[in-house]
Amino acid sequence: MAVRVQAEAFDHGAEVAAFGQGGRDTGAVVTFLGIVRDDSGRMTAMEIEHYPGMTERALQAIEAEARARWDLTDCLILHRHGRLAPGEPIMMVATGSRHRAAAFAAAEFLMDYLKSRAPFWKKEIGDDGAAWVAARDEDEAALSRWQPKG
Amino acid sequence: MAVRVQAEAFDHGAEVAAFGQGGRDTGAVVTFLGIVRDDSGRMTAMEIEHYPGMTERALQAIEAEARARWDLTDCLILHRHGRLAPGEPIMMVATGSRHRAAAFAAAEFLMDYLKSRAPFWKKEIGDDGAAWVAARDEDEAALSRWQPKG
Amino acid sequence: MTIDILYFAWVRERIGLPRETVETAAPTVAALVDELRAREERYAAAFADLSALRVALDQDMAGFDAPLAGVREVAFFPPMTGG
Amino acid sequence: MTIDILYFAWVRERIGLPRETVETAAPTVAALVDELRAREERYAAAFADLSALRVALDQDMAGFDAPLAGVREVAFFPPMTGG
Repeated sequence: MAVRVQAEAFDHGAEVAAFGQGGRDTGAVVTFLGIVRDDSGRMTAMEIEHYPGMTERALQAIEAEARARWDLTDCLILHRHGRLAPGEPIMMVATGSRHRAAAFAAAEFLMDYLKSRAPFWKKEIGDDGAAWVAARDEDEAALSRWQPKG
Repeated sequence: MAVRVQAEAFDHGAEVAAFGQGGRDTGAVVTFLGIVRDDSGRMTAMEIEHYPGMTERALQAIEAEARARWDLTDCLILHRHGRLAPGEPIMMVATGSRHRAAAFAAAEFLMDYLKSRAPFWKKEIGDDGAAWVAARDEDEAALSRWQPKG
Repeated sequence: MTIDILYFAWVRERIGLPRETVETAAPTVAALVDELRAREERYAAAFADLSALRVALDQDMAGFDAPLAGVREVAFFPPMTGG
Repeated sequence: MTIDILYFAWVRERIGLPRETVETAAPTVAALVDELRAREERYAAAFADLSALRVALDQDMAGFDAPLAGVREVAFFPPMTGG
């Protein structure tokens, strides 16, 4: 179990290799890897700002909620901040469980909450200026599927 | 895009590192890694039998269907056969897309179809004998969510 | 007609061989299964419960009522358990 | 009471500083926002549309009607865009 917020690059493969080790009960590992996408073809960098202290707090709360909802054998949330180039990994989550359904559901839950509830903000730096990335309505809407019906 | 069926071990990290390279439009990579689980604590090996020829055909059909349904920038299905030890990776899928929703949905679709529609059979070899793994009703049921309502 | 029949997993173990070539005039998979059952006890045992079996014709999934005309390869096996 | 106020992303850029310490008697976040707006044009601009802003009290998300009693740190920022 770990939550990490860092400026340094990470190695997705090495993280997964170290993941869920030590138990014989992990049958399914789901990972999500977020990569800096260059939609315009003119982006030179992505700047990621965050709220030190609250970020770790929010990610730990999201992780605890996922662990309460699903039977996970391991869980990782790793998010970078600072200046990244197009093509660079921004963040990853990994979830381990006995079966795939729990691992998939928990990974999607972590991503949905992280997107809209963890204090990160992205700014695209281009040849022709910089612009803050706007929140997407569908990211907020994605949260509703995890809330109790009623 | 690739479908691979092999006896040899694979390196999940290296596969992901090589995945989706060359484009700047992949923002999300979802991977599933299946690992030999030892529920009883007495398993010495997992033997995986398959139907050479049909296996590749079935996996290619499943991959083509996923690519028709979602806008994927890359897609990988890799499955081993032969004798594996507990803790060893059995198989993986990886999906790349611009946004996470398509990458998650396609990866789950690939897994659901692969589980029930690709000709692999698992046998657990233990100290006290061997037993074929029974198909799970929930694996068959999982397919219904991908079929048109009506 | 000449057809290759393949057996996998416990079907293979129960019948005791992975593949064989048969001469048959069976019009459907079900009719072929009836011929096989009549051969020997191990075939009757393997095909005792068709609901526990799946069939592929020339490497595509099919039903037991499917016609065999033009088919070169028939495979019998239990529900798949990959992944 | 003394409160640390933190600004992030375009709120920080618009106001021109990442954090400041204020003396206030505002009973709620909304009352504090009114005080800030009254200070200078750059504050009025940053807080022009509260629906575009989020607030955290001592690092927990809160609403603009939340009371400030006992709060040490207030943060204003746009909707999050991590992941």
